[in-house]
Amino acid sequence: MAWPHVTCFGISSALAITAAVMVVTRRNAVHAALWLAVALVSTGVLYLTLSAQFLAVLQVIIYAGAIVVLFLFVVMLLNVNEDQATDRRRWLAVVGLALALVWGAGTALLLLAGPPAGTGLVVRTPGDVALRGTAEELARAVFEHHALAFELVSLILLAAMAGVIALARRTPRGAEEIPGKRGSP
Amino acid sequence: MDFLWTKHIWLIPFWPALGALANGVLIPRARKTLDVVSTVAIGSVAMSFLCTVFLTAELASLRIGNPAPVEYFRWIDAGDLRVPFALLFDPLSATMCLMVTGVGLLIHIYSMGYMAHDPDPGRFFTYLNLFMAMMLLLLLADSFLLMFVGWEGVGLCSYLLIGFWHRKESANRAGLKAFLVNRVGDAGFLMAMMLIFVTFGSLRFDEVLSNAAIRQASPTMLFAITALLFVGATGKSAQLPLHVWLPDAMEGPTPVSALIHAATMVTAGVYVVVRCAALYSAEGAASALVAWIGVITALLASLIALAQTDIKRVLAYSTISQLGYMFLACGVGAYVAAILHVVTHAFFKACLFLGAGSAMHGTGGQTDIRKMGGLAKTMPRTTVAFWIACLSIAGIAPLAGFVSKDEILHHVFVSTYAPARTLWTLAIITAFLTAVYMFRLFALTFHGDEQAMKRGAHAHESPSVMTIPLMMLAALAIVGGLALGLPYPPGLHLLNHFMRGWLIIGRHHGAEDTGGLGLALALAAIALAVAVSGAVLAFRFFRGPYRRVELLQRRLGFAYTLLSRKLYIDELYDIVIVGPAVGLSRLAADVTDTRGIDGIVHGAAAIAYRAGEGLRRLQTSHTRVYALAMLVGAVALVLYLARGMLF
Amino acid sequence: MVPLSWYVAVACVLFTIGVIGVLACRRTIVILMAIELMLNAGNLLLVALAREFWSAQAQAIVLFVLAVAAAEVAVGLAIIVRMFELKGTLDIDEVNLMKW
Amino acid sequence: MPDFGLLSPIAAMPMAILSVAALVALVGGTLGRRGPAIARISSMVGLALTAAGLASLWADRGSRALLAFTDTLVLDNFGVFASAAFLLGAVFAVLLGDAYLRDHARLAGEYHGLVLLATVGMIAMAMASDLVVAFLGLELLSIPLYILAGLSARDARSNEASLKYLLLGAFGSGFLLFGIALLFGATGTTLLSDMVGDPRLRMALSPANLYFAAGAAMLLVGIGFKAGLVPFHMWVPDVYQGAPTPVSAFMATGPKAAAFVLLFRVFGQAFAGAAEQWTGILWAMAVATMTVANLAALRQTELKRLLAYSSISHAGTILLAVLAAPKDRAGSAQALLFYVVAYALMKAGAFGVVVWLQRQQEGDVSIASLRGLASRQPGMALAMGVLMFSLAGVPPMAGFWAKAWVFSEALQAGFLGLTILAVINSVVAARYYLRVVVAMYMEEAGAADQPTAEPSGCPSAIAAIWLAAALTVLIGLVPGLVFVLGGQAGAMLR
Repeated sequence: MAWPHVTCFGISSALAITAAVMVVTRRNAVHAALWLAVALVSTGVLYLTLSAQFLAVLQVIIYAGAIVVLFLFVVMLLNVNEDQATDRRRWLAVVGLALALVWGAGTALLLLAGPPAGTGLVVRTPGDVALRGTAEELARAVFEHHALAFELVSLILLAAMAGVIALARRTPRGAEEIPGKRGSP
Repeated sequence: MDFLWTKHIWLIPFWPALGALANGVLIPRARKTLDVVSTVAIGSVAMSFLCTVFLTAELASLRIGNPAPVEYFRWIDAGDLRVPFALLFDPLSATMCLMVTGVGLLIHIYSMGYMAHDPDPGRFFTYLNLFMAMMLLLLLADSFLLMFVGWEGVGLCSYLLIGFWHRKESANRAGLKAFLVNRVGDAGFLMAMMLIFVTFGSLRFDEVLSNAAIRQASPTMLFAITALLFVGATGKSAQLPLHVWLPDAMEGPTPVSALIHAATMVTAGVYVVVRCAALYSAEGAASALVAWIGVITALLASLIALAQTDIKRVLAYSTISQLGYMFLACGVGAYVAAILHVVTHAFFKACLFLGAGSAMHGTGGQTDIRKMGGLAKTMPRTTVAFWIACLSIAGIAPLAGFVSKDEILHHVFVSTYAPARTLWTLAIITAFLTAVYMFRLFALTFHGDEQAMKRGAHAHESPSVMTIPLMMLAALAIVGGLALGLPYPPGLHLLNHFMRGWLIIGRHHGAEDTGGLGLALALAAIALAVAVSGAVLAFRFFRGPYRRVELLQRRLGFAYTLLSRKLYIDELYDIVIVGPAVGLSRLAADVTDTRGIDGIVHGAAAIAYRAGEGLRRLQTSHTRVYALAMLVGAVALVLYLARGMLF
Repeated sequence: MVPLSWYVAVACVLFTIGVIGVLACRRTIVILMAIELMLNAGNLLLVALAREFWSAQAQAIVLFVLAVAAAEVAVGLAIIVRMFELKGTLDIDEVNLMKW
Repeated sequence: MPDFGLLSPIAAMPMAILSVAALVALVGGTLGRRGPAIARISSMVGLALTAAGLASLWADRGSRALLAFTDTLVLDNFGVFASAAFLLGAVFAVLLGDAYLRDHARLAGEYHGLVLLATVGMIAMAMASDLVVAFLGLELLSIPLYILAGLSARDARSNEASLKYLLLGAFGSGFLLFGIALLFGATGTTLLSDMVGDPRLRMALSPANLYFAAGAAMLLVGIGFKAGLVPFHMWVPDVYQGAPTPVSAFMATGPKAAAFVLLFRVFGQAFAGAAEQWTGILWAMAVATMTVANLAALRQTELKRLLAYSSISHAGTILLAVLAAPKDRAGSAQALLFYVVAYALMKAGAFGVVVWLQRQQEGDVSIASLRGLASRQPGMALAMGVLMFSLAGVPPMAGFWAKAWVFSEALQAGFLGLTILAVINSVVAARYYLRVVVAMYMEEAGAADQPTAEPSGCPSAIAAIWLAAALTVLIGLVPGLVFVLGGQAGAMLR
C-alpha cells in the first residue's frame, strides 16, 4: 500500500464522514449546506484516489459548485436558517437512528467480510488496460456504451427544467382559475 | 337425421336477454308502463319456454346417448386455456330449463298483478328477465367457465332484486349480506375451477367429466375439487354454514322470493353437484360430506322453521330444509331423485310463496302469521292452492312432494353408504317436522281462532292474474310427482327414463338392489304415516286459539291437558313434541344463526374493521413515519436476503 | 492501493448518515441534503467498484447520477419554495393535511 | 466498436417520437392563446404515432428478442406490449386532463409535455436491458410525476402531495442507486441481458454473495416504492388524494404498470435462477400488501383514498405473477400483461368518474356524495358500477379474468396458500367496492349531498369514462383479444 494513497484516503474519508454528520446535526441550514459542500468535495478527493480524475473534477464543479449553491440560494431566499421548533417526534429520530445504525453496521460489516467483487461475469484479465478515469475514457463510455442513458438524462433535465418553470411561475392569485368555475380537481 | 332445433340452443337464453335489453334500455322511459314492460317480459319468457319445449321434444326423440355440445364461437383461446362459447342441451339441462322457464313464466304472469302498484315495474322486469337469461346460461353452459359467468350473473341479479325496494334499510342490508355470503361460496367455486384446470388442463365438461380423465387425477386433488365445488354450492344453495343470507333475502318482492330464492337460483348448487356427479362418484369422502351437510341442514332448518312467525321466513327455512334433502340425495348417489325433488319442489314451493304473496297482497302487506288468520273465508282460491302445496311439501301421498321425497328416503335407506340408517332416521324426523311447521303455518294463516277469523274478514281475494298461476302451480304440485317419477313399475319413471344417460354414473353408492317392492311400500307407508300424523297434530293444535301456544310455552298450559281427552292428546303432543321442539328450535336458531354463525361472521367483520381502523391510523400523514416504514422494510429485506450469511 | 472494502465501508457509513438525516431532520431542505448524501454514497461505491473492474462504463454512471441529483434538487427546491409560500414553514411535520 | 446499425434507432423510435411530441407540447404551450390547443394536439398526435410505431415493432411469434444500444435496450414483444399499455394510460391522462386544464389553461403545455416525458420513462423501463437505463427511466418517470402532483400550485394539498412524493421517492431512489451499485459489485455488469441465464451467474447470485443479497434487497426497495408494495406504500393514499385527479389517474395506471414490468424483468427474468432466495420475501410482501390495503380500505370514506388503497391491493395481486415467473415465465408474463391492461382501464375509468364529480362539487369526493347517482345520472352510475364490479373481480368483467389468470399462474407454480389468501382478500375487497355501488344505487341523496352545480360539460372526460367501462366489459366478454397478444408477448421471454 502506498502511503500517500492511504493518508489521502484516511483524511478525506474522515472529513467526508464528519461533514456528513454535521449536515444532519446542524441547526443552522446555511451551515448544513456548507458542510454538505465539504462532504461532497471530500468525496471528490476520494474519487481521485480511485483513478477517477475527471469525475472528481465534475464532483467539485457540479455537486459542490452548482447544487450546494442552489441550496444556499434557497435557504437565504426563504431566510429561515434557524430551526426554532423543538422536535415533537423524538421517538422517531431514536427509532430511526437505531434502525439505521443496525442497517449501516450490518451492511458495512457484511460487505467487509464478504467475498471481494469479481465473482461475477466480468473477471479482470491481465491484458486489460488499467482504468485512469480521464475525460476521454469517460466520453467513450458515455457515447459508445451509454448512448441511450445519455439521451434519457437529457430528457430528465428537460423535464426538470419545464417543471421548475411550471412550479415557480408566479401568477397573480386566481389568474389560473377562471372566475366562476369551481372545483378545480 | 337433420333436426330443426338442435343447433339453436342459444335461443333459450337469448329471449330473456332480449327482453331485459328492451325493458332496460330500448324502451324509452316515458313508455315504460306496466302493460308494456310486463308484456315484453312475459313474452320473452314464453318464447324461451316454447324453445325449450321444442328442443326437449327433439332430444326425447333422439335415441342415441348424450348429445354433443353446440359450439358457437371461439370465446377464449389463450395459450393452454381454450374454451369455446358452447352450449349443451342434454337431459339434465333440459329438465332444469323446462322447470326454470315453465315456473318462471307462471311467476312472471303473477308478478304482473303483484307489482301493479309499484312505481318502477320497468326496473323490476328488467332484473327479472336478466336473471332468467343468466340462470339459463348457467344451466346450458358447456364449461365451468361459462357456468361461472351465469353463476355470478344470477348472484348479481339476486342481489339487485333483494334490494329492489332500496328505500328499505333492511332490504339494502339483506342484499349486501346475500352478495357477500355468496362471494365466499364463489371463492370456493373459483378455486375449484382453477384446480380443475390445473388437474385436467381443460374446463369443458366433456373433457373434465370423462371417466378416463378422472381416473388419472389424484384422489387428494379430486377431494379438493369436489369439496371446493361444494363450498360454492353451499353458498348458492344456502346450506350450512352459508345459509344465513336466504332468510334475510325475503326482503325482496315476493315473486322474487318465489322464483329466485325458492324455485330456481338456489337449486343451482344442486345442479352443479349433479352435473359433476362423475367427480363426486369417484370421490367417496366428498359425497359423504355432501350427504351429512345436507341432512344436518335439513333437520336444523326445519327445527328453526317451527319457531318463526314471519310467513316468508318460515318458507325460507323450509326451502333451506328441502335443499338439504336434495343434497342428501346427491350425497348417496341418487342424482335423479335429487333432480326430481328440485322439480317438484319448484312446483310446490313457488305455489307456497305465491300463495303467501297473495295473502300478503290481500291483507295489505301483513307478514306476521300471528296477526293473520281466517283468510280461508275471504280468499278461497288462495287457500285451496296453499293447502294443496302444503299437503305436497308435507309429503302426503300421492302428491308431488311425497313422490320425490319418498324416492330420496328410499335411496338413502338402501344406500351402501355406511351410516345410511342414521341418515334415514334424521331425514324421516325432518319429514315429520316439515309436516308440523307447514300445517302450523297453514292453520295460523288461513284458519285460526275467532279473533283471527275477524281479522281475515277484511281481506280480499287477489285478482285472477295472480290466482290463475297459483292454481296452475297447485295442479302441478298434485300431479308433477307421479307424472315425472312414477315409482312403480320402474319403466314408467319418466325422469329416470329421460335421464338414462345419467344413470350410468348415478349408481355409485346408491345400491343397485333397491330392496324390492315390499321394502319400498313399507318405507312409503312409514313416510306417509309420519307426514299425516305431523300434519294432523299441527293443524288441530294450531287451529285453536293462538294464546294456547303462548301459554304452553310459558308452561301454563297444564289446565287444558286435564280438561278434555282431545286436549290431552294435544297436550301430550305439546309436551312431548312441540315443547322440546320449540325449545330446540330456539336453541338451533340461536346457535346456528344469532350467536353461532352470524356471530362468527359479524365477529370476523368486526375484527377486520378494527384492524382496518388501526392500519388507517398508521397513515398519520407524517412523511418521516412513512420513511421509517420504508427503512423498516429495507432492513427486513436485507436481513432476509442475506440470511444465508447471517444465520 | 487502498483495498476496496475500505471504500465500501465509507460508502456504507455515508449512506447510513444520509438515511438517519432523512428520518431525524425536520426541515425539508436538510432532508433533501441528506438524500444527496445517500446518492453521493452510491456514487462513491460505484467509483470504487469501477476501479475494481477497470470499468469506465461504471464511472460514466456516476455522471448520470450527478445530473439526476441536480434535477431532483431543482424540482425539490421549487416545491419547497411553494410550500413555504403556502404554509410559512419548512417543517416537514407540518405537512399533514391528508391522513387516514 | 459499438453497433450503430439500424436496430438502435428503430428500437428507440417510440421514445423518440414521444420526446419530440413532448418538446412541441412544452414549447407550444407557451404560445399564448393557441398554446393549450397546440399542446393537446401535439400530445394526441404523438401518442397516435407512437402507437403506430409500437405496432410496427410487434414481431412474429417465432422471433427472438433483439438487443440494441450495446445491449442496454431489449426489443421484444413483452416490452412493446407493456409500452402500449402505458400509452393507454397516457391517452386517459390526456382525455381526463381536459377537465382540469379548462381551469388551468396556462399549464396545458407543461401538463401534456410532462405526461409524455413520463411515458418515455416508462417505455425505457419496460425495454430496459440494463439497470442504468432502468434507473434513468424510473427517474424520468418520477420527476415529471413529482411536478404533475404539485401542478395546482395554489392548492396546499397538491403541494403536500408533491412534496411527500418527491422526498420519499428520492429516498427510494437513493436505495435503488446503492442497490444497482452493489449488484454491479456482485456481477461486474449492469446488463440484465448478461445476467439472464448465464451459468457464471449462479455463483454470483448465490446466497453467499452479500453484494447480490444486499443489492437485490435495495433494488426491491426502489421498485417496490414505485409499485406501492407494503411497507413502501404509505405515500400512495396521500399522494393520490392530494394530486390533481387526472394526475392521480395517470399515476395509478402507467407508472404502476411500469414498476411491475421492471420488477418482472429483474426478478422474474434476470434473477429467476436465484428464485429460492427471494421467493419468500416477495410472498410475504404480496400477502402484506393485499391484506393491509384491503383492511385499511374498509373504513375509508374518501373516494380517491379508497381508490388508492384499492390500487395498493391490486399491486399485491399482481405480485403473484412475478412470484410465478421462475416456474413459467411466458405464462406469468402473459397474466401480468393482461392484468396491467385491465387494471389500467379500470383505474383510469374510476378516477375519471372522480374527475367528473369534481366538476360539480368542491373539495373531497366522499362515497356519500355518490348517493342517488343512479337516479340523477343513470349512465354515469352504470359506468362506475361496471368499473367497481370489475375491480372487485366479478365476471364477466375484465378484472375477473385478470385475477383468475394471475391466480391460476400462482396455483400452477405451487403457491396454494398464497392463492387462497389472495382469494380471501378479494372477497374482503368486494365489501368496499360494493359500498360504492350501494351508495349509487340504493341510497337516497341527502340535502347535503346534492351537487352544487349541474355537470358542466367535459366531453372528453365523459368519453374517457365510457371508453374505460366499455373496454372493461368488452375485454371481459372476449378476453382472448388481449390475452392472445399477451401470450405472444410472453412467448418471447421463454
